[in-house]
Amino acid sequence: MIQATINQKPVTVPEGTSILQAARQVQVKIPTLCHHPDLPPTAACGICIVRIEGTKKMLRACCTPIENGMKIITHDPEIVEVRRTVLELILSNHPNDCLKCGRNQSCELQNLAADFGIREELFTKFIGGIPKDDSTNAFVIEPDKCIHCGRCIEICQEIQGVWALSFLGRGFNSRFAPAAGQKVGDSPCVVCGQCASHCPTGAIFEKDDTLKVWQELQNPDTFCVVQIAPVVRVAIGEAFGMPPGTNATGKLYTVLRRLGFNAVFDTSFAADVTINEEATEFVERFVNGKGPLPLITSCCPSWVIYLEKQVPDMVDYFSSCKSPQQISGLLTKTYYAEKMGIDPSKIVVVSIMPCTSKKTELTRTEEMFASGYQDVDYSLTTRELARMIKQTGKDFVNLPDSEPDHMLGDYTGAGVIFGTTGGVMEAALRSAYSFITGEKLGALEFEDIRGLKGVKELSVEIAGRRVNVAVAHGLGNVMSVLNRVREARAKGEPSPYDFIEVMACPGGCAGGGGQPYGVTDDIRAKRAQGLYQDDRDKQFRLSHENPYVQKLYAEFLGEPLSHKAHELLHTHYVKRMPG
Amino acid sequence: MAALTGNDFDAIKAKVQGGAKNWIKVGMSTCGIAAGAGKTYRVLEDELSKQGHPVSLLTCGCLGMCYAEPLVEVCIEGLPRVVYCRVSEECAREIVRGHVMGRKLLQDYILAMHYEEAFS
Amino acid sequence: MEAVSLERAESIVAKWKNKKGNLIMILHDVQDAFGYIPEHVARRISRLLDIPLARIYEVLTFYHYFKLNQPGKYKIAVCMGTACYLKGSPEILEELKTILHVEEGATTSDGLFYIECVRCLGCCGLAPVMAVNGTIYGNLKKGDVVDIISRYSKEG
Amino acid sequence: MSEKTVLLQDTTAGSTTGTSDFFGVFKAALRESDLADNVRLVRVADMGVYNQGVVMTILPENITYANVEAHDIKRIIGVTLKHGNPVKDLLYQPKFRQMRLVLKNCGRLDPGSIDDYIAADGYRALLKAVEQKTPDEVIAELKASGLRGRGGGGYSTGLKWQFTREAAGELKYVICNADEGDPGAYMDRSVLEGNPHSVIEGMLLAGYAIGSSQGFFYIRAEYPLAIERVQKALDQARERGLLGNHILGSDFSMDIEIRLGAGAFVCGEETALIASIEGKRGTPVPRPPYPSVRGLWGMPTCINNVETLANVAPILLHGADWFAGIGTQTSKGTKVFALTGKVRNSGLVEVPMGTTLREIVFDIGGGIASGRAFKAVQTGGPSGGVIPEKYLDTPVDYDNLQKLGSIMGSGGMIVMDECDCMVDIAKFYIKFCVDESCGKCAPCRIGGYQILNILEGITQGRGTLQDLDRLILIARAMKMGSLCGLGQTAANPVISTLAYFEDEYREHIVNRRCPARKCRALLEFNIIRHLCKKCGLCARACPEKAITGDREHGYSIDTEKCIHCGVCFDVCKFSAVERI
Repeated sequence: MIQATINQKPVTVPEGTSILQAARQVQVKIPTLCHHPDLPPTAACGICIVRIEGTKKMLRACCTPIENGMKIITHDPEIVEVRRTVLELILSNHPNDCLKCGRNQSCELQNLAADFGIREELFTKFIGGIPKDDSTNAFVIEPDKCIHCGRCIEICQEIQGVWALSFLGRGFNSRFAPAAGQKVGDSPCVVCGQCASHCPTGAIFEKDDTLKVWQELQNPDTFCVVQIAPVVRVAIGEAFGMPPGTNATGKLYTVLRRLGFNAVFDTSFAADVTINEEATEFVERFVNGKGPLPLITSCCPSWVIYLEKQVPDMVDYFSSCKSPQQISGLLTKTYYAEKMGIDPSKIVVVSIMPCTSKKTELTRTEEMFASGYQDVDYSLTTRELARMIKQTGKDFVNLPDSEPDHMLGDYTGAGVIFGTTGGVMEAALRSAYSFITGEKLGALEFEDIRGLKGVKELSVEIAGRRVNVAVAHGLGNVMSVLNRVREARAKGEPSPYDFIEVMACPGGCAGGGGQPYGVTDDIRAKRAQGLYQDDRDKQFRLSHENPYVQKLYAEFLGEPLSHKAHELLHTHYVKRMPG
Repeated sequence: MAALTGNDFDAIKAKVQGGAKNWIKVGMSTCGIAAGAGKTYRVLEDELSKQGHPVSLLTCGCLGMCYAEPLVEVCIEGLPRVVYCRVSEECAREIVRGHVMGRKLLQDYILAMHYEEAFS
Repeated sequence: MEAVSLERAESIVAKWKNKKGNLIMILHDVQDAFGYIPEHVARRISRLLDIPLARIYEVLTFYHYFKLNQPGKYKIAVCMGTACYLKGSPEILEELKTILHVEEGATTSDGLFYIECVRCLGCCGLAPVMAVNGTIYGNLKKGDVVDIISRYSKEG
Repeated sequence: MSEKTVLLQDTTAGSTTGTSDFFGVFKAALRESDLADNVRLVRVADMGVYNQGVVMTILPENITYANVEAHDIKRIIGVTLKHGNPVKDLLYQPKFRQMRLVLKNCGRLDPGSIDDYIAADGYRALLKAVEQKTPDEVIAELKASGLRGRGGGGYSTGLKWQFTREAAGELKYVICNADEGDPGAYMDRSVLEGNPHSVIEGMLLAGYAIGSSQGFFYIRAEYPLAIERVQKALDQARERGLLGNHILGSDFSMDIEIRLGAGAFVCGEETALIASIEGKRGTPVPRPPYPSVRGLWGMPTCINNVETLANVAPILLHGADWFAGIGTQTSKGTKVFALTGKVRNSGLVEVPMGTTLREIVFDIGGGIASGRAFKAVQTGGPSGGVIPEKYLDTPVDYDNLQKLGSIMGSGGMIVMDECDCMVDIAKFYIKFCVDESCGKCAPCRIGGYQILNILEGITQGRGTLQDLDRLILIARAMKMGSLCGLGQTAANPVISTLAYFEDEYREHIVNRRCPARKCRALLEFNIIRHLCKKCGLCARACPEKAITGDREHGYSIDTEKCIHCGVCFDVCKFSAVERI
């Protein structure tokens, strides 16, 4: 343990603790700008400076480990002046269009400017005039708003291992952009949106589709249907001051109805359908040898892009089953439309997703139009929905609960844990066990594949055979798993894993790129806990036990992997040559 | 080549020190070359072969007196060792003809620094 | 053309492949071979070394020595070291720009001359200096520039 | 009697012309004394003595006389040339001598010959170390010598080695930092080109001391000749078993390879240099951990500058006491400076620590070349500061320079005269730092750019007095808030010029005048009637047609139209255009 003093008050912290962290012990929150708890300190901004008592030299609190006997001063008039000057310098290189910025009121730079009472411009304004990049349909990059904190690059390169964004050039003219003059849409980008959710300012910001959705809602000729993804229910409350992990499912149904949606569905229902298909697919491959192992989950569209672009030799392992978002949209425009006698061409499906890449999934292949129409018309992030709610002035926290519309709205505990890392695997194993053994698992919860460890492994016995599974989240953790498979393949050995779940974002959808800002591991864990609680509270906790799913198969699809199911619920993947 | 051991050092020293008694060294570092030392070297080479005098023409690094490049150090038995500065083409020829052959020091080209090392 | 350059790039990479700290050395060799780092070569290096293209461009654009475009036949480097600056290299640069009608960091329309400013060629004793394809001209005066340039333009 | 040589120069005139008379007189006197055939009388180009009238050195006695008058010739002939005795009252005691440790063999050895180096006692220190000393003893010797890093930091080399030795790591690396980026400094280039083996020996000794088996030379790509010579030296050393396994028959094995820089000043910073070798952008990362603990590829790494390493072998050969006997209390040994700018003799000088700036600039450098007034000397390059005349008698060492607001730096020493504008100088250095800032951290990236903009304004006549406050504010933020040394010191040239030459800034701002007549936008041009030969050259050269008149009536400048480009001043052959 390290003993030191901060502002003359003693602190005792474990070795390696930064001054920034240690200062919390004495109730000091040193101002920061580039620092993000998810990332190693980049030490880029120079706001968090502190000094050692009695010396001239200043240190950055974010990246300096506190040492035994150190006497730290976190503020004196000179420190505050330097912080303010650095802030004013940063502001001199940042546009003033806060009012129409996507991050207005959620901007970390704006907050600092407010705290420091910046009232006038001390320095000449220099704005680069670098054009926007809106080459993906998920987010827009506005390089002029970049403050060079490096978070987006850190997350894109080190955490996600994607290397779409890079720091180019140097000095005052350095900028973040993809390599070789590419637009981000042509780069290795997987549109996971982690860059946007880690950006402290409005330099990377999801494309806002709320205006289009408002227009659809006021069009008397359309029948607007909404589906909410599992994890949205435990995160949206944060936008209204509720603690992370609070389950707001009932309020969401209510508010969506009050926004004007004609039917409110739950993507968790479609997740149950996905599990029926995917677990059956697994059984086919594992028991009957129809298809290669490992089976790899494919419900995360960023993960799909990543595998197609970066690891094309592995594409055949993918589950061909579509993601819940697409299944929900498809069933709305086929099954539901048929049953309700609604002209599917009039139906507009809007999904509320924790994710930016779901926007790109809408048109991923021609199979996303299997209903004869675009199966899902708009995909909004949790953040966009929160803004829509605020536009209506609805008192979200105090709304009454309500039920979803049936047929495509009722879900099981297995469906809802899709929203966190390990959830898909857990749900699939629950059903696969039943499919293989004809029995129901005694203990439904697989602790080994829960939690935030980057790669989680589990070996379970089903009908006398060991099933080895791996769960990875955060794309940067994937390659180690895939390499083990590759090595075994090269040696002609059986795959070390039979089933692999991958979610692109750290924490899975709980930490999705479209979720409320300010995510930390603590918040990811709380959102996951909210989902696990929902699971425990459910009457049905296995996807194939969902009565509405059973009804769907009985009335419409036949059985999992039936011809019709294949036609409607499955897709294919492309081996793209890496750039 | 066999690896050196401590015993070889003295032999090498003796061999080098017992080497040529008459030599000309041209400073051939970036600064010297920039000031024309390459040309100077070629002229010296050419003139020496014309005159047929057995003088070793050597190269060395920079003496540090960049303002006076190209620098040429001349050692001819019986004459003081001198450093000529700003050795132009003509001066180089004159070094061979006048100094080496004629055994006369050139007027107005000698650089005489008052530290011994440069001349030792 | 591309196939030839890729072949050459592959042999450069092969030479360095198993050495540590090879990326910048490979880029140097590529630039020595082609005069700049062509994009298709950068992509090939990325694949051969199994490092992201983004990493290569991060490096390429950070280090001023590397060029992304083919420079002119004659690379004129004007020294902007302190000694040269004090002794008038800004005027030498201005004169070059006037004579050649080209900005620094750019190549003349005939593809002959490329002007750049460099940090200290290491010949401060001869300040101000400039180098044309490595040949150094020292103790320059504004009037010397025309002569030097015309020597090269005659050769074409 | 034996032959004698008399070297002769009139050091006051600074040219050979003044000596011709004296030469004639002397020659005649020799003939009179019948010595014409025995005494070689030679006019020299440069004696390295300045403003001492006629100076002569008599060889082989190596007696030097200064301020020799015609009437002294008789005595010199009688006492010295005939009998080899000195004429005491004429003797010249050099005020100051260079002392060459690092440069000792530069310009003497053939850098392409390892035998030359060995003959000059090269690799003997290595031999002594591997045969007679433990690594700890080598480190102890270095620590006792008081050698401090010559790259600018001034950190104890021995301690650095000790920390690297003590750090845990299966591999350790030695890096020679030869990325000499300071514009106007080229000591390292000269050593690498002139005596590469001395640096290699230093690296091997470092490797032996810290327990490393792999070294890297990190050399600027802009130094092709240095690269070539180092490569050749490495090849020779490898061939002779001085690199590789069992060096000199011992258990010590080490190899060294070259890695090139690529045009980034910031890579002189240790962590940026490491990133660069690893194939990344050369952006500094926070320290600690220091490279001695976690450096190249995460391993303990010892990074020393070229000049530092060149000092190592002599220390081990001659002992710590010998080295510690040179220099001042806190700064031991010698320092090589690249003395350039407006000085008469620009070049490399090596002097013991503690030599005064005046001795370096005037006694060795010969003072200002043009005969103009000295204004300031700049040390430490872009991280340093200017030192005005009143501090010229300060003995140079790490601490004294810091007290004056400059730094030792790597050894650039630039002399400025009255024609150099201090605002312009500050602008030059800050421009350098703006170009070279890696762009990672905000105070340096934006602060430098803002300072440049403000200085640009001042030199263009758009400055305000508030700008001075802004400069101070930004400079402080950069110093305190930047991550690495480059940013922390980038504003030093601004701070020091403001400290010593604030009047000059104010003159630019308040009176829109540049006292050094450097800032063209602030100059007014005028044609002096009585000097004008009415040739019309200026009028033809003026790009704005601001000069009117004809060959009969003469010419005048329309100040409204004038854009202050100064072409008229440049082209006038009769100095008839004045700058006000």
